[in-house]
Amino acid sequence: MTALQGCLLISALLFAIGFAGAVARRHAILVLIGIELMLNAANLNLIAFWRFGPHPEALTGFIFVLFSMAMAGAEAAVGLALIIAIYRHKKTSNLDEVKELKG
Amino acid sequence: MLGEQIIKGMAVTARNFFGSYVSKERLTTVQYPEEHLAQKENTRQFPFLVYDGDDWEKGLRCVACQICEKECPPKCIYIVKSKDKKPDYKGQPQLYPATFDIDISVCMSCQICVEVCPFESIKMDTKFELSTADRFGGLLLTKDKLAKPNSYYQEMHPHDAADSDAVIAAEKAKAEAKAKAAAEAKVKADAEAKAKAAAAAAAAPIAAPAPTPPPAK
Amino acid sequence: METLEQIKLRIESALPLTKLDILPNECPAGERSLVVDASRGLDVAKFLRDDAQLKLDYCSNVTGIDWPEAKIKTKVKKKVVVEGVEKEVEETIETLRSGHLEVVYHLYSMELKHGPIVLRMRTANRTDQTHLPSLTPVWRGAEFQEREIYDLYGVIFDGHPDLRRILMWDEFVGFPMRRDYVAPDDFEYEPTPHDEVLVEAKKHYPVEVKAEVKPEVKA
Amino acid sequence: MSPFFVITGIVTLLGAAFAMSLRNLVHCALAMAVAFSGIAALYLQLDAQFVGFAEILVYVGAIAILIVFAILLTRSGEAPEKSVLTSGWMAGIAVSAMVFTILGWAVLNSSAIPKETPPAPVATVKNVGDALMTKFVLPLEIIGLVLTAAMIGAVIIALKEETNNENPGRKS
Amino acid sequence: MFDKLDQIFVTALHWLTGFLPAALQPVVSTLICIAFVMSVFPGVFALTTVLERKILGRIQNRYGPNRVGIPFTKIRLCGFGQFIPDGIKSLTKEDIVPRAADKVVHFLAPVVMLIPVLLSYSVLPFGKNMTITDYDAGLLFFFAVGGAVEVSVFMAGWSSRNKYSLLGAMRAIAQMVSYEIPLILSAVTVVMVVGSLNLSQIVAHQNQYTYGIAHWHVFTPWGLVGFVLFFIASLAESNRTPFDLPEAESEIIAGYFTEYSGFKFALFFLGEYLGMFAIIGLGITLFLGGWTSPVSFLTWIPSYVWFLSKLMTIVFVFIWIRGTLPRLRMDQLMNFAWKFMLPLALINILVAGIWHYMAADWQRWLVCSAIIFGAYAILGRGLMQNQNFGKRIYRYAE
Amino acid sequence: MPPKSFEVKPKLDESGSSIGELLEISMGPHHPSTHGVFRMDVVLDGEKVVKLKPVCGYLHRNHEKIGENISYLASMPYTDRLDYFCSMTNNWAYALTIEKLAGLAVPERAEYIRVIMAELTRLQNHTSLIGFFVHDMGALGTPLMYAFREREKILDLFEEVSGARMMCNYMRFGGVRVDVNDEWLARTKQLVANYGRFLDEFETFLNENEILLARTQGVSPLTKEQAINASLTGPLLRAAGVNYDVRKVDKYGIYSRFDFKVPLGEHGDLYDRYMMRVLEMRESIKILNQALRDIPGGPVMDPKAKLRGFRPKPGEVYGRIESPKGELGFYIISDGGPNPYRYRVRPPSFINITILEDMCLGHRVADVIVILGSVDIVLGEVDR
Repeated sequence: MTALQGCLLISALLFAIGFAGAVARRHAILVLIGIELMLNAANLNLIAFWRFGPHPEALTGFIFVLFSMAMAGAEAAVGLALIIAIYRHKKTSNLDEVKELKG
Repeated sequence: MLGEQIIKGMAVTARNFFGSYVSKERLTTVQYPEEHLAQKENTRQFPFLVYDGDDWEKGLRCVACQICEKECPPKCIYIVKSKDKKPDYKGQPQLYPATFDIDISVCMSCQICVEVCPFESIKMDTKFELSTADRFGGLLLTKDKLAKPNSYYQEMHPHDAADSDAVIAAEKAKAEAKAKAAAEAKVKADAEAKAKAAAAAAAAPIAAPAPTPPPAK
Repeated sequence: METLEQIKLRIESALPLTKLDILPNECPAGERSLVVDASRGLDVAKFLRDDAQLKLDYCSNVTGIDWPEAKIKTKVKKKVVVEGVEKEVEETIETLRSGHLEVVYHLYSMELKHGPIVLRMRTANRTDQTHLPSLTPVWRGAEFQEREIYDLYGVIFDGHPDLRRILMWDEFVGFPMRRDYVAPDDFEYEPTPHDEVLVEAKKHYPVEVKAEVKPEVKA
Repeated sequence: MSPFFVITGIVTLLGAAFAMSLRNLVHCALAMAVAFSGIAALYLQLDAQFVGFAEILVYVGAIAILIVFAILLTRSGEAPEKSVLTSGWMAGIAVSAMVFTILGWAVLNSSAIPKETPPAPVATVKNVGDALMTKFVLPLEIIGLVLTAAMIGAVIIALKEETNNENPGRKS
Repeated sequence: MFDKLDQIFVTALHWLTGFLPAALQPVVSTLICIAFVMSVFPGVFALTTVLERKILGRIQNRYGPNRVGIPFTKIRLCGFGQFIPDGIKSLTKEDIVPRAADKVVHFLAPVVMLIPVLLSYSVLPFGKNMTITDYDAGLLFFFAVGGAVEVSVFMAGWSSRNKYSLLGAMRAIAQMVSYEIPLILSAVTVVMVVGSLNLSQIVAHQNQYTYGIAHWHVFTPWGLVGFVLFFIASLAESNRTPFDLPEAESEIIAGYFTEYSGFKFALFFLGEYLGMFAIIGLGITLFLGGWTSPVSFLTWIPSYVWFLSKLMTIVFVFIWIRGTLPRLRMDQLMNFAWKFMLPLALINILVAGIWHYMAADWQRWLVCSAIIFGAYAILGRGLMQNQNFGKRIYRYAE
Repeated sequence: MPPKSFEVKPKLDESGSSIGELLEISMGPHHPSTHGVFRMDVVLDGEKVVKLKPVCGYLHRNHEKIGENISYLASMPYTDRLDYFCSMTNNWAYALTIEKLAGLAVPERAEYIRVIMAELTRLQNHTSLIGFFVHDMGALGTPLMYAFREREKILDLFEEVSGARMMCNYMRFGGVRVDVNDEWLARTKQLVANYGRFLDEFETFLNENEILLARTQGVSPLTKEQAINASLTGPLLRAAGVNYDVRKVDKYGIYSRFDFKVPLGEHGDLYDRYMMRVLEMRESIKILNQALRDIPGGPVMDPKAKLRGFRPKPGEVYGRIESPKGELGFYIISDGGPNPYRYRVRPPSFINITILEDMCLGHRVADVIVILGSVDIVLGEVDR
């Protein structure tokens, strides 16, 4: 098994864990954490392919990861803000209880 | 301008920082076990009993009148009167305290006992290093621990002691004169006027700081 | 400032049906007080605060006093004709004073800088009718002091916003400032050698307490 | 593949697994921080220093804190009494297991995977900066815009509706 | 001769590792460096605890610790032995963990605090050629690991299950996150001018002399403002007065370490102080020329002496401030960070840019100083006048 | 009636659901800065106070009951322990009340000594209060230490005269216990002369410090009406702008002879309360200078007064003075016996915290401590 394959396997497992958590857990914040984990899995993929790819000097994967992190930050901020807003309104952050888009 | 006054404040603390190295006025700390503050004459800590002469048991001025026991705000004085009587400095037979205890874990050093005592027998000590490992027994001062000679009192509170000695000397002189007069009156009925004059002369305040001699007998 | 009699008259004219008494005071300072019927207390208080000549806007001190039932001996001089001669004889009359709790308000005016007017209210008895109107709505400063009186004397102030014990703990039973209050027998053991405390404490410690060092009595 | 790499990978995966399976949310968040640190360590081993540091700065320093804050603000710090799983959790896990199987199979059997490891690339800060300012300047600007928008949006969403109870002092 | 003294540690390290096979050399070298950091800085910490108490004492017109010296002798060393009994005391004290506490997290929190703090020392240049790992992105590394401290603060506050701890942790996190922004922004000016995130290069950039005076960044308008901002932000980052709200003892007992005692408390204490040294070290590196000497004729003094003396000077100023100022309130703290420091830091970045592109003569001094002074005056006045703070005049009644 | 147990109801909006997340914390009785064993049940919304209930009584020893069970004289040392910062003024208030009750006159010299002692007490109380106040704001003891350094000098003077630094037990019905000598007066003059310099330094240090301004100005403002209605007294009242100083109103003792002014605040906020103390200290120095200049010779005790077997005639009296913390009053009912029938203390600290909740509502938890500090309470007096 090459290093790239190792990275990809780790990344795949990380993605699966994140996905399982995001789907199976009730709490909104945990869903967010799951999504973050999936994003990180993707980032790991990008870095691995950048490192072991044919043109690492182009820095494409590298820069892409930076952008992806920025997006993840934005996503987390907005997502958590939403969770807090919903909590204020409904006094819960369990997704089972937050089904309607109506206040 | 923002920050100006903060800088000023920091200048003040800097002045104090350096000042503490040069000025005694600023660094007022006394390094306690090695150095002591000068003892102030009026300082009061806990009461003690004054005695005259060398033998504390004989010379104790206290007559167990129990006024201090009654007036003591926290009720820390405990007195048991004696059964028999003992002559006091005036030569009159008086009761004396069979037990005189002060619980200084209760005492609040208010000096009321001193003020109400008509016999100049209870005074305030200035000793303050009284810590003990025995919380109950060690802080209960019995008669023998309380008794201090008059010379000790004079050393501690020279001014007060002088006053108190003067009072005692005056009373003693008065009493002696009275006794003398009475004795003479028995013998010589006609020397009444003379005796009175003597008594008046003796009753004048004698400012003698020297300790009064213990009553003979 | 007006005299107490004038104030009394003005209150009686402004608030009819109000019973007021003036309590004499023999001490040199002679601060006499106004005894107000409990039912009219609040109205009188409002009057005193709002009246333009008095403006007693400042309630300095609120005190409770316990007057247990007591026989009061008063000496009265009487002229008696004894054997044809008129003689002045002192006679002691015993009256039975019914027990009550009393609340005293010392009122000042901050604006006009005069005072004090002493206002008293009495409860009907000391056991079950210990209600008095609270003057906290008139003077906020009475809030804690009335709570204290409730705590220590057991006067219940109707209309008080927050009548709880303040100095004693909530579970405490009894009113310690009443004159017939007996301190509970719960002394802690502490070998202070001469106190009755020790005697009391020993009852609560069945285990043999070590013999204290009894000072030897020196003859 | 060095043993160190394997260990880091295992730590990362364990962190992630705990983050998704612990009952107490704060523990989950802390486990997540561990997972992110592990990923940062993986980046370092893949010669991506800058990204590794950025990962710690962004994920551990910012997002983990943000999540923790959200947990405190929504009072979710205590482990819930009820079940923490959704009704369809079994299906979810099955799907994710399937995803992993397929991905793993693809990774292990792909022919596109280059067999030889190229020499370590140079990704100095200077290079990254140059790349960001030249080739990727447009995405960078857009990211900046997006971040600003997200920040403003988050603030507006989470802003407390001002109730009119702003009167210090009791009405007396 | 002086050069040799300057390089004595570097030479010693090379000499020591020279005996080993080449494969082991980097590992051993790293271990020695770790041992160096782990021994020197806790030593400085021990010294500082005594020094702080002595200085505070003198500021408050007291002696401060002045008794403990060498045991069984009369030698008192002015009380500088105080840290030994303090240390023994904290090591032997009972370690109390609240029953309701989350035991694992409660235990881990001080450890998690110490690790990033110690890590951050790995990029600081303590002297000439004395950087442990000369990362290309050293500054980024420093800020990245610094961010992890917040996690430990949260862990401590949350796991104690104490409301004061929780309040303290919330305050600490809010404060650290807010002040990290001016901290980084004020460092950005240096990065802009130097053109590198590498701390050694930043020092090297300042190691030039004109008329015998070093090119320290603090000697420029933007550098001065940057330094002041960095200084204030580092006060806040290390939770020092007047920004010691997270552990404001008069308000919330001891903040997030209310429930810590004994060794764990000592670890927190150590972590706080090491964090403070690290951030001061960074400030020195960025603005005060790192290990360089301020004037060219003093360059013979070994570089690490310069570094350490600068460090201790700033620590002294920290203590001095601690002995002087009252504490800010939470909302004022935030106002100060967001309404004063952040705008000023942004303006400072602009000024640094202007400085960089203007010709090197008196005009750029004038322009830059004017912009900064104006911004400072306006922002400062805005901060005070929005809330109507100011002097008052009182009337008297006869 | 069973006591209502203390319960904190969460703030509710119209629909009945609670607004925000409330955190109830119990500040005290072992909180580092509640100035003793005092407790506040504080409900916080974030850091904002939405409810605050003071809880006191931890130091309760039923001072009044003790006073009713011991003789008039024996209560004097107990008054020291009311407000243990200002035992001299406590003594004076009690002595004044009993003098009113028994009709005793006080010799001229004793009156001057009393004024000197009271003003020195005011100086040391206000100095240390300012120290505590800034310490509560987090100034780590520096102002406090300066304050205590100066306070010690005054306490030294007290010790020299009365024998104790804090529990002076100095005044008696109809005078003072011991006379002061000329050397003491000279040293007091010296101290008063130096005090102004100390105050100058202190004021440069703090008065306009930006952080102090930010922490105090506009915090916890009180209106005149609120202050009067809540029976606030002392600097707290004058900070709200009410011109009421018992020294001026009652002119007890010989205060009518001195030329001094009463500083008045305008906003009633923390800064005004702080400044009231500073300015009052300046006025106290003025009074002290006049008193030390004018002090006559003569006896210090009323010859009619007696120590043993003091039994005033039946009657009741309320006497009050302006203690550093506010109006300190004693209300005594005598039934002719050796012990008072009713012995009541009007403690300024206790009554001044009546509207502590109103002062704190809407402010931050950090302000609560400072507000409590500005009220200047001493638990010995609050709980009695």
